Amino acid sequence: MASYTSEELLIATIADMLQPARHIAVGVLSPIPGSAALLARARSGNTKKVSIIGSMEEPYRTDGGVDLFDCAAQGRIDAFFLSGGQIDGQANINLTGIGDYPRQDVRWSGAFGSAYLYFLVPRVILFREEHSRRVFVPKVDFISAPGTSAPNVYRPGGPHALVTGLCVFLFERARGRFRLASVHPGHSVEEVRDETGFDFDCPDQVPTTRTPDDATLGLVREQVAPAIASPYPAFARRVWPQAVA
Amino acid sequence: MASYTSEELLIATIADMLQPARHIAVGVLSPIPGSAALLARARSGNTKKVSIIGSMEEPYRTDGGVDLFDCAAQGRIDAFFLSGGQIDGQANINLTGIGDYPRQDVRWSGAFGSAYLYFLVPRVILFREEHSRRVFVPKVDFISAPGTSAPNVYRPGGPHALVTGLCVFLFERARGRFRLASVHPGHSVEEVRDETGFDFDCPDQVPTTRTPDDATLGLVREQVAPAIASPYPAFARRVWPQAVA
Amino acid sequence: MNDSSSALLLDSVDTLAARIADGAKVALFKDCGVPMALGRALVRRQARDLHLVTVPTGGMLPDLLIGAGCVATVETAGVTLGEFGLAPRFIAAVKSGAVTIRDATCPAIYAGLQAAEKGIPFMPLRGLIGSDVLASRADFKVIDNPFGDDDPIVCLPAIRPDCAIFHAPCADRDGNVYIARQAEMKILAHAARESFVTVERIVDFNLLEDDKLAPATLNALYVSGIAEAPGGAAPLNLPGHYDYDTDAIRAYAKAAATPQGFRDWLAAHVLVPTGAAA
Amino acid sequence: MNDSSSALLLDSVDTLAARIADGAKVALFKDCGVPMALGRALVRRQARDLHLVTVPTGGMLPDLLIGAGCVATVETAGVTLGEFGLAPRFIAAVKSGAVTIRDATCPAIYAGLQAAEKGIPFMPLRGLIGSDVLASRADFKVIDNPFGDDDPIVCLPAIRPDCAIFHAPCADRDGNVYIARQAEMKILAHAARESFVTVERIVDFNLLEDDKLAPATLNALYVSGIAEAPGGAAPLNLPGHYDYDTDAIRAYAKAAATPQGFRDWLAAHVLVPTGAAA
Repeated sequence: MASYTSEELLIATIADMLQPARHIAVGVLSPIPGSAALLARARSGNTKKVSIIGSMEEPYRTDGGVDLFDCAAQGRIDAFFLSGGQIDGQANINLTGIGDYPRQDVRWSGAFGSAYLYFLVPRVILFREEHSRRVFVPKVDFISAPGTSAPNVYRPGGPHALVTGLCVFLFERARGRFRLASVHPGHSVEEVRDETGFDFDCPDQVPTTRTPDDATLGLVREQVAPAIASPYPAFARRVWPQAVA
Repeated sequence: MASYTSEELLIATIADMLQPARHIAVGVLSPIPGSAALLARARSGNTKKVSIIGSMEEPYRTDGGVDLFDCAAQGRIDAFFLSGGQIDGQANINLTGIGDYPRQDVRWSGAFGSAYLYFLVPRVILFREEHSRRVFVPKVDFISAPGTSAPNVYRPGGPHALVTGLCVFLFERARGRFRLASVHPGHSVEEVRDETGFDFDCPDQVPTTRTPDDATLGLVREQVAPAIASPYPAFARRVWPQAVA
Repeated sequence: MNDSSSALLLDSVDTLAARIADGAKVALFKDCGVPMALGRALVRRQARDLHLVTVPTGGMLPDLLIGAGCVATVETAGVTLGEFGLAPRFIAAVKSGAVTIRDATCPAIYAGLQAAEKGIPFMPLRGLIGSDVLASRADFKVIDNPFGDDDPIVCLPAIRPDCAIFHAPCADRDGNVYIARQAEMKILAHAARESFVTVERIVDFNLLEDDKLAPATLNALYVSGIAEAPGGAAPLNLPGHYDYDTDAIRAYAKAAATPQGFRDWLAAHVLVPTGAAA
Repeated sequence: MNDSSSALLLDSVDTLAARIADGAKVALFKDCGVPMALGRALVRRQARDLHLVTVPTGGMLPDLLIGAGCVATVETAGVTLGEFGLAPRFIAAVKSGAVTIRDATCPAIYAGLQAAEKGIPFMPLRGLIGSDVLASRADFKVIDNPFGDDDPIVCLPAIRPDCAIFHAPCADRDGNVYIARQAEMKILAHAARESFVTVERIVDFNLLEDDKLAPATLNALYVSGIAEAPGGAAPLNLPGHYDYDTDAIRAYAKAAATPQGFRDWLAAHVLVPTGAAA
């Protein structure tokens, strides 16, 4: 089996989760989710549609923000990605800041589309490469977008999984909790516990995250790398120096 | 003074009412109001904007219905025209039909934009050439759009005047009644009373409608006639056989 | 370009018409781009119980579908043949009760579709209060503006058609449709679950890759089926392609004035193989 | 073409900036067409107390205006320099309380503007319930969906800016503005009382008479002033004209990290006559 990079493992892991999606949207500053979406598209014989916010390239360009948000509310976007400066065990995400609002000790950019898309896109995959107690906290300081809602709140969408540099959690909506689904090769359940500030469910046996096979690596390097280089040139050059001119 | 046709009298009369308007919109099947709008525009040195629904010609073309209705609600349309199969003394208009709704004895096309634009455009001019008790009734059978509203109803717009083949009524919003403002040359207050089914206010002395002067007739025949021939070719050919090729 | 998208290109207008189920709520665009050929195909396949939504008004197409017995309900701000007079089959059907009429006002139809486009359950709209249009619509609600003080405002429920149908100048092989100046076709297509489109021709380049055409192009994401139908809006007009055939429309208006005249017109102009139709 | 419209064409970006009053609510477009030259002119004229509405997010332009002391309030779904990092002057001003922050989410900004565009007092929007974004906004209200059964939904008040500002590829002498693929500029222009626009160039034909350009053209009806400003979006991009000047943006990000660095950057790049600016 060919060797792979940590980025390629994450791309392949996320792409597996996108298999049922017909239309995948990708937000800004998301090279690994974007690559995963392109891998899922390549695997589908290019029948999936991928919209990359900010891309100027067909077929990834969107008609603009209004169209994208409307499209999500129409039920025409099946998968999306979110991240957070903080993420807690109820899958609440914080993109706004730390400390007493509004004059917070740490201020980030803001909620962007999260407080909307998290409710409407059926399969939202949380992705944060840094796996630390700084990020994965017992309770976020500011809920930019909540992980769960009361039963009477209109919410066809929500969190499906949390993918990190160490592991994969699946989110169980009925229980409102994460369950450790796999740990990446070279890492351990203990390491995940040490670096995670929130409580999560953990089976007795936690499998190792499936590593990318040769076919997957071929698609990634031959088709995904050149395509993701358009919105993310620096990322593509760093990860695939040979594949990207 | 040059002779004029009845259409030219109506066009000039309506154009006088459009003097304060910066943007005038004209609906479908409205050749005389459309001509009046173009006359008002010509008099302004073409600084007024005129939007003619259905026109394919710049500068009269609209961006489509949504844009036009939004534009009215933004307060960017100052004058518009409505008509009615029936119109009553409270300026209620009926574009829908006569008899018990919905299976009416007489059915017309429908309310079109009246139930909205009548509320939002500050100066709505009602125009109906046929002046008869069939049209001007005590109470319309179906209120497609009401002439007046309760004080708490958001209504920056409403009826300004009713122009007919016999006369001009001005609408007094505070009283919710029409007042006879002028009678066209060759007609009398008695004739207006005989042909009007609703009660209206009438001063002791009713002036004769001002007839178009030479400058006005010149503008109408040289500038308005060729311009209105684009949306209304049959009308223009009938009224100005010389001016329109 | 991809393999699945070309599946959007169907072999005929009749194949397209077969995709529109009896009972479907069908949005009809009123402006340049009325899908007359597709309407005739719906008559040929004897579509039944359609719920027409005219966007926002209608003319010959809803009159034809109503006259041919395809329609159970018509939701409209008005149906008319314009300078050719009232719409005779529409009026006869409303008066007889053969169709259920849901009267609206133009911006209310747009607002209902825009609510569906935005995935919200309703949209507020000014106007309407005190009209019998509002009184006749139990599904329109008046609420107190939550941002006002004693300020009643109408809320309109979302209108989500099962399908939108329209005719456009061209489409590409990926299923993107050039709609030219008819920007409102996007509202229809976004609001409806599916869109079925006829076009003058199929082009061999991707419309979205052309910087001048892209802003007026509907993404294939919203399109469920396309058929090439040259002259597909005739006898109505398509700017830059053909003008109104006023003789043909006048002949329709005259024929449709009576049930027998309408039946004769159908026999001569619709119930004939595709391609031979007026 | 008419006499009054040409009055829309102003002689410089600084003349245009003089039309934007202190205290104005100003909508800033985030995508291709950020009016950087006009922003620099606002700094030069020492604009004060602006209420910025980023549509829906923002980057270098609001950061610059905030850093230069032009801003009292910023209503935004997020301000960031993207791959160049967080927006340093925005963050410093929020943390110090020098500006009032009104956090939103992207579609809430669009919905507020669309409510103003449609002349309705509010627009419903899904999502937001249970977020601290909602909790922080006393002006957002949750009502019971009048068409639902125990279905809470957020209603957002209309956002009506005093003016919208943006940069576009070209305008004609009648004041029509070609906005290319940036269809959302129309929402800004419709929602705002006035629109002030900079363009790469003035063209000598009427844009609305060109069938290919017209669908992507904003009608002069919505435009209050235009100034020619070649490179007016630089160092940001304008597709088909110029790409991002990444060195210049990186230099800004680095300089703006400290108050002194920002002041030096202003002195070098903004407080110089028009034309010499970076």
